Amino acid sequence: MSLEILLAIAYGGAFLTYFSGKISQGLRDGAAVLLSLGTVLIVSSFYNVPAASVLYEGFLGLSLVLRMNSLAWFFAIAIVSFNALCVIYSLAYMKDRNEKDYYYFMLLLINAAMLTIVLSGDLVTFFIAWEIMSWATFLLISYNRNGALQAGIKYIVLSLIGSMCMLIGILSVYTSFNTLNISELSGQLTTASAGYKLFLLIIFSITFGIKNAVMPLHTWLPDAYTESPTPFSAVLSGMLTRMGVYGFLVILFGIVGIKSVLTLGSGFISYTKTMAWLGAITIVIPTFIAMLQNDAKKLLAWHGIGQGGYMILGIAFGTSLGMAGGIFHTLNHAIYIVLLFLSVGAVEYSTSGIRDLNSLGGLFKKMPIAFLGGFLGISGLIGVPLTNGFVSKWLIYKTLILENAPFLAFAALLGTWGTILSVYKFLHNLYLGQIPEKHKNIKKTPLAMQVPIVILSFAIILFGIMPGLPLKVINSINVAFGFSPLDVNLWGVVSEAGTLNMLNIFTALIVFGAIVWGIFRISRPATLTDQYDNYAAGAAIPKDKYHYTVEYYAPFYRMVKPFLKDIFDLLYQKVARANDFLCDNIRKIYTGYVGNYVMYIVFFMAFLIFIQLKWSVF
Amino acid sequence: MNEIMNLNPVLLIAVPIGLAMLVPILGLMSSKIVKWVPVVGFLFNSVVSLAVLPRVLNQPIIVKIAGFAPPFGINLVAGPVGMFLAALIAVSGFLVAVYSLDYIHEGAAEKYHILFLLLLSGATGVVLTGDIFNLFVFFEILCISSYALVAYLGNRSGIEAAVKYLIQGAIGSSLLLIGIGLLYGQFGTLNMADLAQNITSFSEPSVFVPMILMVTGLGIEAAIFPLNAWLPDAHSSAPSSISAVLSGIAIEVGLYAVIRVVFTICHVTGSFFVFLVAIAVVTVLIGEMSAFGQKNIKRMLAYSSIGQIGLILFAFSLATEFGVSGGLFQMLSHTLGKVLLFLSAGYMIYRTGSMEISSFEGVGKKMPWTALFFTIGTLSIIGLPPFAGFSSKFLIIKAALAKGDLLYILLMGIVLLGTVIEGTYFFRVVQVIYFKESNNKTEPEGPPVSGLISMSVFAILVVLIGLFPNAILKILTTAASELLNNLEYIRSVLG
Amino acid sequence: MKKGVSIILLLILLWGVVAALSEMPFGKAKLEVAGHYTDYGKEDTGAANIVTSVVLGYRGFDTLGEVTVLFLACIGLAVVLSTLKKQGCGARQTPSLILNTGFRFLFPLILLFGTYVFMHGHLSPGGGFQGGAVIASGFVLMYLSVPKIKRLNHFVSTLFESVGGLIFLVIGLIGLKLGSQYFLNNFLPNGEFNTLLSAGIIPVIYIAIGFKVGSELSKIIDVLLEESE
Amino acid sequence: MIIIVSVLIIIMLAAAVAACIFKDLLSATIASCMVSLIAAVLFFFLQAPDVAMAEASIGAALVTAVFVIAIRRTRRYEE
Repeated sequence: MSLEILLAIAYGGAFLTYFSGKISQGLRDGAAVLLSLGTVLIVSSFYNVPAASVLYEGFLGLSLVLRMNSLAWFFAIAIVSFNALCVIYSLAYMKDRNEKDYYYFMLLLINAAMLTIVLSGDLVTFFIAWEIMSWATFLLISYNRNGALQAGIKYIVLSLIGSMCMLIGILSVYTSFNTLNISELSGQLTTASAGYKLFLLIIFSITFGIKNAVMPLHTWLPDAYTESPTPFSAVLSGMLTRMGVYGFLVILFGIVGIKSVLTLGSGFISYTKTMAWLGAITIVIPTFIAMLQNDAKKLLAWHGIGQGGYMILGIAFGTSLGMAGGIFHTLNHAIYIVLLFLSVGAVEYSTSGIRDLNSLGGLFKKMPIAFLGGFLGISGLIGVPLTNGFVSKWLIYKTLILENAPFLAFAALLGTWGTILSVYKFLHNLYLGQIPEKHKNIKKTPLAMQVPIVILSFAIILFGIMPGLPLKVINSINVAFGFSPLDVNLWGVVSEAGTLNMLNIFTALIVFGAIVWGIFRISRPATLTDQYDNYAAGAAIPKDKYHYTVEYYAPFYRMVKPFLKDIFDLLYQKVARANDFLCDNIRKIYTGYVGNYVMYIVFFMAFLIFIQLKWSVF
Repeated sequence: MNEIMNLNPVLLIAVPIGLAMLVPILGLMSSKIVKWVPVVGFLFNSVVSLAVLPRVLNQPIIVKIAGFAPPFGINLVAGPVGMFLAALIAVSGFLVAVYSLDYIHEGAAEKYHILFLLLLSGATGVVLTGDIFNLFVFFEILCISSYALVAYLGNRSGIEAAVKYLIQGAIGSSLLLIGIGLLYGQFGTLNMADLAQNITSFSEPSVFVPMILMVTGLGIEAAIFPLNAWLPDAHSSAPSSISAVLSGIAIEVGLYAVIRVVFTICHVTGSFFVFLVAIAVVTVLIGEMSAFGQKNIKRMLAYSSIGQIGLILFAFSLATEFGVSGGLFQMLSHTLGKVLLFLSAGYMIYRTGSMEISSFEGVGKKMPWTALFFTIGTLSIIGLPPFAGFSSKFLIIKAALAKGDLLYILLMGIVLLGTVIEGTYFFRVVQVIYFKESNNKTEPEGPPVSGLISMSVFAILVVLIGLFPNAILKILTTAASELLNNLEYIRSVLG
Repeated sequence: MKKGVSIILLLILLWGVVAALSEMPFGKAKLEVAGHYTDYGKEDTGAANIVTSVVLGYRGFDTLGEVTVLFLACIGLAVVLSTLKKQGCGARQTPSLILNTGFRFLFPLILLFGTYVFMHGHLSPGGGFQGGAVIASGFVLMYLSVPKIKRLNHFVSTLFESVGGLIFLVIGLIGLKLGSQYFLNNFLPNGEFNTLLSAGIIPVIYIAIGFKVGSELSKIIDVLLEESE
Repeated sequence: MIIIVSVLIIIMLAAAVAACIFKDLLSATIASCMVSLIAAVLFFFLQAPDVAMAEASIGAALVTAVFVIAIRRTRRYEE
């Protein structure tokens, strides 16, 4: 099985799905599921099988190359797996929507484009796939109409800025080194001057920073995540946004080489320091902004930004431990954020589109599977031991400690505290507490939604207890980038900063859990009281207002809200308005009066003739 | 096949003119066949030009009219540039003619077809001729027919736009004529190669002043920044098929003429190119920013053409082989993309009865194909892969970076900013088309078959060229060396 | 203010043109091409009138373009005027008797003169354009002096117009096929110099152009007047 | 000879200026007709009879006629 065939199936599958939808709905659904599962199988067959092939000889004088290595495989398998889960999930979620052919087509097209990005062996292929991904994503974000339109425009504008930067970067590399093949470039860039490397890094960082929503460039993300159809929000948050991390890995480690990156600048002016601090800011601020959100998806979206910061923090130091942490966190983040989006989607589906945290609650009994997903998801997000998030965060913390960066470590810790607060609100307001009257008879969660949630929940536990499974692959990535390999076993990592053995923790926790359980058994069992069974001085209680999921953390809000404005978003809005104003006024040079136009013409000539005759400038 | 390959390129001009003159007689006999005349004419042109094109890549064909040797008689130079543009004109002309079969159904249709034929034969003449006065004559044919076509719909705005266009165009033509006259007085010859041979330095006032007059005169048609005020009005008031041709072909032919004067005749070097680059960047910004707030789809597309022309001029003004071939590629992709946009917008306007973008809500559902074609055109114009626009933008940026000068990199950054603005407003239209529901629940009604055929061919071309740019690139590299190397040009014409 | 700026700009332009003209070799025999025309024009084209030898011989292709421009102008005018709403205008005065009588006497002479001019384009000053214009001015006179406007026969004028242009082109294309593969090549014998039947295809083309230009220019006047009825 | 030409040129210039100044468009047209006519004569003096003929018939006759018809359809006086 060659890489071309894989891509042909991925792209062809998208078109096939679209056209089979014109024939019958069932055929389309079947095709979508089978094709995405097929790609999972094919990609998994590439495990430890490096491959390379030339996709297109001589596109504008370049060869478009594909290659499969451990890094590509790691990202590829994640992409296709999450995609397959989301497709399965969509079967139920999108059932009552219109234009499903279009939806599946775009979903599979984006999947194919992401696959091409990670498989691309040269920067042109990378760019082409990147662009296809960008516009296809735009077309799918806008799918929900109304508010989604604004979100789509925001996304595509930032995306275009990013891709223009990348285009400049790529072509400047091309003009300097006359090749765009990533493996060929890696050797050559060491000779380049520091200024040039910095230029390249900055220009690529803008691109990937936009995609990965690093703090000042994050503004597209909350809207885009919130307004997309939920399964697509999952794809968007899971791997699509993390293409930015992939890009960082390729440019930092694959092309420029970490040794040269570390030498760029010193102190706070150094590239890696700046990046790490941006990562830290990205962790802290969005996490606290997330706490203020009342829209379940928006809350998750802000966490999506915040978690991206951990990945940046991990890879910024360029140590093998940090790399492992960053990459592993990318995967872990994808697992739990997808899971969370899917469980929110299940709630949304059951309550016909409500995801306002103030008007939900107590869905635990009605939707146990969704609750399971939500619970394990937030556990992973916080980084509770025995969930996958713990391991990667541990690696990142260790890196920070080893690198002697206490402030960054504190920032990361602060982020975790904020996460705990905000995701508890999330879990509580959705599933715990009492169920509002109007949600008493909600739709059951369909099987197609339950399956992905269960699989992902399982994965969280699996990677939490046996982190060695993915870490082995990540280790081989590390080796490929020229780092010293970590000492990885199935249960954890042995490193100079201490040993992580999940088996021990597992055992300890089991024992601890048993004790807690025993104490609970002995104590008096809790009794359930009806929501309205309380004393209200004889007054009738307004049923929807008097609900304790409303205004969660209200005092805390009042305290922090003034400090947590999204100033960057406001700034961008200002820029956009200024641009509108400028554009409207620029147009006024076309006055509509022909005398002025003639004047322009005469002026043009007179200007040129004058400066030439007077000063002979040309 | 061999027969066709050996046909004389003069037929590309003579046959459409002849057909145009035949139209009134045919019109006396039957009004039905008249609309097929442009189709036949440009089908012939497409076949001939595409067949001759490979032949001229090695050696340009010098056509001596009436058998007089170049400096004395008029000659056509069917070199790579000329034939490439002639083929582009012929193919787009053919497809637009097919589109017009059903689209033009009101007004003086017979005259429309005559003017359409003459417009494009004038354009073909401009790109093929090797004589500066002959260029002027064909330029006049091009301009006059476009004045008339802008007024074709006969509404008030159309007439007004046509009059404005006429005034500025007439000024341009007279400037061009004065410039030609000054050069003729100076060097006693009208042949471009001969002029190029005689002109040693463009910075002498005796060459510079005529050059500026000519560049301004031609620049008005080419819509370079301070000279392009006629364009938005004219392009938005014409029938859509004509807007397509004006935006996609006429201004590019004007730009070709500017480039011919600058590169081949005057052999400009050095700092004048910096001036041109600056003008190009301003053109891009002004065009894109003016398009940004437009509510009227055709005005928006027209302003976007200004931006694109700026980009093409930018590429040419780099004056390197990469830049020029990138510019020619951008001409190709702009023609295909912009014509496709205008044609699809034409039927959207026709069916919704309004040029306001907001009235296109729900078009994506009612006219799926037209909307799809519009989207493909949009993506190509913005320069996103895998469409034709990407390859050209890629080449242009590459050329600018290959200059290795910080100035060019910065200017190119500004140009790319223009691209971002362009992307924004185009994507907004796409959203309106696809993602807004209309209140108006009329029955879906797509364009007729002729329109669909021509639009789909354009769309296919956009995608194919985007996927396989190399075939084109080979032609363009030869063409670029023809434009840059005027000694070679002089040698091949004067022998 | 605006006027001042305009004057300054125009003065700069004037400066430029003067600077360009100052190096112009007035009165010197530097014009290589023109010298060639006067020296070899007779042999090359067989026309006694050198202007004609340039207009239809050396630069015949331009002439084709110019004929097309005229054709275009006529069509364009018709397009613009046909779309405009008809509007009334001042009453027409009846032409005086003198004008009318003068017209009757002059009209055939003008036509005859016009015909002479384009028939002898290759021998004496004038040619198709001038002849056609003269003919058209005869028609202008007709419109001015006939009490009730007689309309131009649409069929005939269209026929003249198209056939005139087509003859020019077809002759050009025949030249491409016969002889040495040149468009507009003179494939007819040059004949005896300075006689009516000489200079090969030139008189034929000039006759075609004469008819074409005459009918076109008359038509322009006709179209303009028609709309103002 | 030179005197005749000079006088003609002066008249021609005067006519051209008058054509610009006149508010009555009909008079302006006649003045521009005069410019063409004198130009035709001057062309003839400059030994360009072909051009003179064209200038006389087109510039003096036809263009004037077109202008007059156009004025008849619009207003006679410039504002």
